[in-house]
Amino acid sequence: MTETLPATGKTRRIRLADGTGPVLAVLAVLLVALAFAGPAYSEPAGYLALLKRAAPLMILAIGQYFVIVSGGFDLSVGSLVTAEVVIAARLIDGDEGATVWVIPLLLATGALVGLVNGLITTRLLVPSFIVTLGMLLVLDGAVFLWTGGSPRGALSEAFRVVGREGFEVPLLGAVPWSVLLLAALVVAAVVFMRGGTGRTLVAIGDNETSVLLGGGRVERLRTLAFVLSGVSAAIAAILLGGFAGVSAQVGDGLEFRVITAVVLGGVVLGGGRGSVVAAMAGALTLEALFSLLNLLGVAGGLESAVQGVIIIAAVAYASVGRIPFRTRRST
Amino acid sequence: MATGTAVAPRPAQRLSRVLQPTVVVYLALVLLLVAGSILVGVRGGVLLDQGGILNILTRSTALGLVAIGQTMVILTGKLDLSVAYLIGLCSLIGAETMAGDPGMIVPAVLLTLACAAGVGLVNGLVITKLKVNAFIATLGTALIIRGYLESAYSGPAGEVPRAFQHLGYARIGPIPVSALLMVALAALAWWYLMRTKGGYHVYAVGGDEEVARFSGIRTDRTIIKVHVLCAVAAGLAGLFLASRLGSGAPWVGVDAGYDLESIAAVVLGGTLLAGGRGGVAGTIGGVLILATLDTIFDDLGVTPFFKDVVRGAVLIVAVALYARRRGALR
Amino acid sequence: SDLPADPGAAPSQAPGETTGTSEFFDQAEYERQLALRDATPEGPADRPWEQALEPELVDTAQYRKDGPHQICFSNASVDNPWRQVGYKTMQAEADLHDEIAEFRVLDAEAKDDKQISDIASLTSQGCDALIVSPNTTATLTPAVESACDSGIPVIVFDRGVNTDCPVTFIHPIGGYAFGATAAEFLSEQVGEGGKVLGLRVLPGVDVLEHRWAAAEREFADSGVQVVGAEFTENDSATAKSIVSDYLQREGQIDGIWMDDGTAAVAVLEAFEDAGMEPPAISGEDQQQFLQKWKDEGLTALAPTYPTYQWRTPVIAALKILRGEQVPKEWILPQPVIDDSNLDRYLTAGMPPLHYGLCGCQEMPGFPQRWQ
Amino acid sequence: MVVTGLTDEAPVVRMRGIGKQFLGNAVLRDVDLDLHPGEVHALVGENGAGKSTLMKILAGVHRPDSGSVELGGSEATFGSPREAQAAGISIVHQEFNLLGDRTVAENVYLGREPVRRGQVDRRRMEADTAELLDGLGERGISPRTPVRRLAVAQRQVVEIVKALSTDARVLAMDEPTAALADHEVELLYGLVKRLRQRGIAILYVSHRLREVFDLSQRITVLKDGEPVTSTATAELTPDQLVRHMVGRPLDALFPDRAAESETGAVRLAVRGGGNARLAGIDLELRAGEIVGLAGLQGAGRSAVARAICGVDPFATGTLELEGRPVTIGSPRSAIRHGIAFVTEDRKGEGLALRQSVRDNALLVRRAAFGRARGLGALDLAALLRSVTLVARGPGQEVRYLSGGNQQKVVLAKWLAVEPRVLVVDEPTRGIDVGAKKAVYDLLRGLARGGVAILMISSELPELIGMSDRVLVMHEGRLAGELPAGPSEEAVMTLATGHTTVEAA
Ligand SMILES: Nc1ncnc2c1ncn2[C@@H]1O[C@H](COP(=O)(O)OP(=O)(O)OP(=O)(O)O)[C@@H](O)[C@H]1O
Ligand SMILES: Nc1ncnc2c1ncn2[C@@H]1O[C@H](COP(=O)(O)OP(=O)(O)OP(=O)(O)O)[C@@H](O)[C@H]1O
Ligand SMILES: [Mg+2]
Ligand SMILES: [Mg+2]
Repeated sequence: MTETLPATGKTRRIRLADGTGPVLAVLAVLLVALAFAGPAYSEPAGYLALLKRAAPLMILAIGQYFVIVSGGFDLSVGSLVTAEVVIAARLIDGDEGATVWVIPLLLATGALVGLVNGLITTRLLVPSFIVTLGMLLVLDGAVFLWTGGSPRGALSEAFRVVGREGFEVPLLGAVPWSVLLLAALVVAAVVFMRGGTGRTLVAIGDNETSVLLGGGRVERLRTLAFVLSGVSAAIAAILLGGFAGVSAQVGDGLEFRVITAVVLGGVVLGGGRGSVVAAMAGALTLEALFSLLNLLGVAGGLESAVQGVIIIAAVAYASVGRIPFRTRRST
Repeated sequence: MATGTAVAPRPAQRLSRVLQPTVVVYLALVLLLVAGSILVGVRGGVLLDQGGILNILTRSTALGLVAIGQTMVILTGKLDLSVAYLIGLCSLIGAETMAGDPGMIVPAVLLTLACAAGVGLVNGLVITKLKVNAFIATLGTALIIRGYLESAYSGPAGEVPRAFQHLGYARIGPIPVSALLMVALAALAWWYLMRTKGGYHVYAVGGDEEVARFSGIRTDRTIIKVHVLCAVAAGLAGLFLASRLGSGAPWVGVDAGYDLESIAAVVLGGTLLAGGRGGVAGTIGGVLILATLDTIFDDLGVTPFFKDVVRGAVLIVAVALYARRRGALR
Repeated sequence: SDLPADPGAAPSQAPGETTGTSEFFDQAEYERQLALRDATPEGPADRPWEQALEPELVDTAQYRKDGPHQICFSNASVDNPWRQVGYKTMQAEADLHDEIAEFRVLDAEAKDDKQISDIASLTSQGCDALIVSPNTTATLTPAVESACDSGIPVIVFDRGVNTDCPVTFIHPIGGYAFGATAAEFLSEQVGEGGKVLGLRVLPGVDVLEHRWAAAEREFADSGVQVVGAEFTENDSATAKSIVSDYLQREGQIDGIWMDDGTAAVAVLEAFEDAGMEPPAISGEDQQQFLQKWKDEGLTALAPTYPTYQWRTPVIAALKILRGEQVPKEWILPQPVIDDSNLDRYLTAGMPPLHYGLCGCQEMPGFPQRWQ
Repeated sequence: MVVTGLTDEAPVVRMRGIGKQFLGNAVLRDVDLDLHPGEVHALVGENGAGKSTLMKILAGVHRPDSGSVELGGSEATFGSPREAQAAGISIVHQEFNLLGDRTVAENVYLGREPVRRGQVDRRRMEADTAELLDGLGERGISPRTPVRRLAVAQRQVVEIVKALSTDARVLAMDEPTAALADHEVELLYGLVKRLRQRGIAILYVSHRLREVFDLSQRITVLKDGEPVTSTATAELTPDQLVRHMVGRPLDALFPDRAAESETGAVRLAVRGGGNARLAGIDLELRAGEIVGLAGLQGAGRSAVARAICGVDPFATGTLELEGRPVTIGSPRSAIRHGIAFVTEDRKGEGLALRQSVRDNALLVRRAAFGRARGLGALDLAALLRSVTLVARGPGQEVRYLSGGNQQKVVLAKWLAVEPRVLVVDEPTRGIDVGAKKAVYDLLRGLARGGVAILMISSELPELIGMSDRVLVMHEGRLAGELPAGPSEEAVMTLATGHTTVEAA
């Protein structure tokens, strides 16, 4: 009883499984169900297509994870995605050459919106729910004020490559670029969260004061989380715009979908708990669920009802089921 | 012995009383009305003529009703994202039950409110018993109601009798009767929150749920209660809208964005999103500010896109001001 | 009370619908619309927005008034590109007329309740004529009625109201004609047993419901297999995903029926991305669709719901104020774009979601004002 | 309820065979405990022994896994705090249980607001609260003040008043004096005596053995969740008690002071420091010495600590580190200058409760230095051993640790950055004797290693026992300095402002 266990890898594995377990189980069930429901899912191509479709939401989930785990909300990502696509179309206006500078500009815009969200949240002490709700309204209005009501211009082919096309890989077939990009971002996010900055971000979500008194730059880190979320929205916009072209509706409802995804992944609203892998698994789960419902021919109305039941059930299972789950594990 | 531990000085306390968010909200409203009158006047119009007042008050009614309920929920530190769909659902239940028959008004109102209370009860139970975060729980309920509305309705349905439409249209001078009823409900909610034990417990749960529970408050019950009250308020908003529209309309709440807008109004009214501080009086001020802004913009012929930008900015700036004041007082 | 007078037993004049959850199908109206497609419009051939099909003129001498006028407009919203293009065209139309001293607009932002108060406040503000584009048919009827009661001429366009009190109700032929035209074209292209996917926007909007109701009928009659009807909420990404799913599930789709062409390009891309030939497709007159059609020589058709109908209410208002006769129900022709007239509606350099049938090509400020 | 304070009376609470597990670990095993009317029953034991858990079972916060609770002879295992309260059990919890935004009166009557004609009777509530506060000798607290404005000690008083206001038959107090200074403890003594006379049974948890002997009639010692002994206080000596608690006799509690030769050059010096709460602060800390900072509640001790550590920095005056003037405007700059700060509120300011022991221990390193810049490699296991942490492993979430062990984690996270100046505010608040000794040894060890330490404590014996010099504060100013081992009277005289020169 009076011994402290040495720091071994064993306990770390248990910790990871703790948050990730339920969502991974649900995901596995869904993937198997997909294989039974649709012939396309008997080969890698089907799953690659699923990943391609899920990539924007998963990338948004990474960004949203940073914000949620540090104790905030980002409701502005949906309208930011729309704004980015509309901006890209107007600036590129079909000119292939413009792609080169528009993409960095979009990333910078995402970062800037995140920076504003972050600065208002941390400096002016406005709850992020309100800041990003306000930002949602501002972006919604501003971008159409700028374009005069509906999208203008067109995206270039080069811009659309990442969201739309793929490259050939033996055995797997055509691997979408977006899946490759997703993989790179996943690795980057995991590495980031294992590092000191990532752990400090989680600690901020748990107890901001303790990090502040511990010498952490709380405001800067929380702002960073919003910036990363903004950048993730920019990347998601590049993928979505690439996938389906210009539209004034691309981002509609994304903010709630991505928060649902992150929570489905076991990340606790309010911060301090949850892993980035689980958040992404939550996003993939949600997309797999939509695909399955579609394959089963479940119609519109039922689809949202099923979604509603599932998110409640998943979160209920995670919070009510947590204690028995852990007891079993430790005995 | 305890002379060293002086209580905070009196003047500061009095100042803080005066500068309470509620007072600030109404000051801002007055400023807005003055500025708006000037702007509209420059353009040759009158903001606060009979039509203007009527407009502001009519616009405030539905949002005000929802926001009263939302205030109680937010005071406990939760949120209700299901109100928008619930309003649509309630307008349909009301209008379909009435089906144009004046004799069915009372049963229809009761049935609607009972259904609304049922939804609130489900929200409350999911939050307290299944321990689902309120954001997710009410988002889930919203999706379920939406699913039902999508599959069961393809447009407005039901018909309210003319007698019931008077609720939406009757007025005394420039004051709509429905707005008076909304204010009466606000007064009732204010009394409940400020004067009764139940209201005290709402603030306690919002201040710190654990502390409230350790102090012997049935926190679950309080949370369920506010969700039921909020849903009933949304039900009233649905009935009011049904009386305005003459029928039930599935998307009437969603199109108006009453979920996020009611939260915005509550927060604009100085209630802390985290719960435990604020009140209905401020909320009504917040609702009036939003409606006044809308009316001023209409009179100025501003595009809806610009309105959104301003609404967003006003929301952020207002809450930033409250936060600043609170920081200064601490 | 501001409660409008009892509508009594006034028969509905709007095409088809009365309130209710019932099927959006009205046999008589359906047949009427199909017949109207072949009727010859009256009026100037080069100005279809001034033409009318089978007009039944009414006298408006009672509204006669000397200018300059204040014309008021209660708009449902400008929340989609169709309404944007239309609204711009309407403003341009208003600018054309010196008799219009002021064109006052209130935008209801898609809120029925707000539009009710908008109409009430416009009514009380000394407008000489009131134009209404209702957000929802059933729920705005009482408000329009009370506007009529105030004595000013009321003009309704696009979606209707369930009352005949407006001086004129302006609309193109309607959803049944739209849906049936597209479905006939597709049936012809895919043949009996061919697979068609229906892509719809939203449930519950009457005009859109009529389109699908007519199409369903046509497909059933000609033995076309409808593999599904999905709602896209006008989102290209959703539409593209849905089509990809269907391509996976069905292996092949011969025709795409759409009740809104916004996502047509994304839908075609789903076929491209799957390495398939583009199907026969019915879209709308959006620039990007027309452009792709022309560039790739698609098998396509675009029945339209012309945006030029936004010009007509202003014209009608002025006619009424001059005491000229107007059709009680002003049915505008509803042109169909096919390979033969594609070039006429395609103007290079317009935004992707510009509508070719804006009727604005000759207006001052074209094309900058619409870009 | 007229009962004489006799111990042979039937017990009002009877706990039998109580067992409780958390996450599969037995925290309580087969605990029996009787509470008699009019008796103070002390419950003592090391950190994590299960005292708070037992109390929470009595309060209806936790349900026991086995065993039974009887109240007044009938079975009463409570499902919620409300039921326990209704049955006449009242608790002063170890952690604060107050709402910052509500007034003192509202907090005191939380959940039991008096109602008159459907409305809460605010006037009565406030009058009754004022009366209760008076009874405790607290005249500085207005019933209408929001609790957020009160200092820590005042909050503790409100917490006690809240428990008293219920007219309970049984009052359980979990370290009620942890945040109180000695003179306030005296007031509490008086109060407890009066309650005894009213026939109330009191369960009293404290790590301050002097209180235990002063107040209790019976002592139960818990060790690792099991009762070791339950004896009349009169039959125990402090040494025996300590032996029961830690399982071995403790030699001298306080380590030897620093020898003259061990104190080095001035490490940190403040000259004329002042801010909103402080004025004219002049102090020096030398390498290798422990300087005590004494004073009454609210005298500004914590304010000095917070100013030095950049939390609420000095607005005037200069601060020198090793002879060089430095500007410290934030905790970050303080830490990067080698200044560490163990705050008094470990839950609110010290720990990220839902993170693991490991993440908390590394928190400052990561937050202030990023990739361990300029710091040596860290042996986490050794670090945790050095603070004698009892935990299931470095992966355990800190919120599941007992209060004392949490405090050790706080110390660990600061030791991880190898500070050269250590400011400790109430470092032993709420920790057991054994752990206290460990902390004392640790602090002294650090001082020997050349760290300059400023120690704040409200426990005068501890402060006197540990310090090489004692600075005394009065109303935001330094009232004087005393050499090693001053008498308590000398400290108190300065602290109450009787012989102040500056503060005239
Ligand atoms: N809610 C909980 N979940 C899991 N473990 C807990 C919980 N509460 C307490 N424990 C564990 O139970 C043991 C006893 O804790 P408790 O708080 O009762 O100790 P204590 O005797 O009050 O210690 P201290 O003197 O430090 O306050 C500790 O090991 C603690 O980690
Ligand atoms: N009269 C007061 N007004 C406002 N804040 C106060 C007052 N007294 C104390 N505080 C706050 O309470 C905290 C503790 O007060 P302070 O540092 O003066 O007391 P202390 O002597 O350290 O007492 P403690 O033993 O509680 O630490 C500080 O953060 C201070 O800001
Ligand atoms: Mg304890
Ligand atoms: Mg202190």
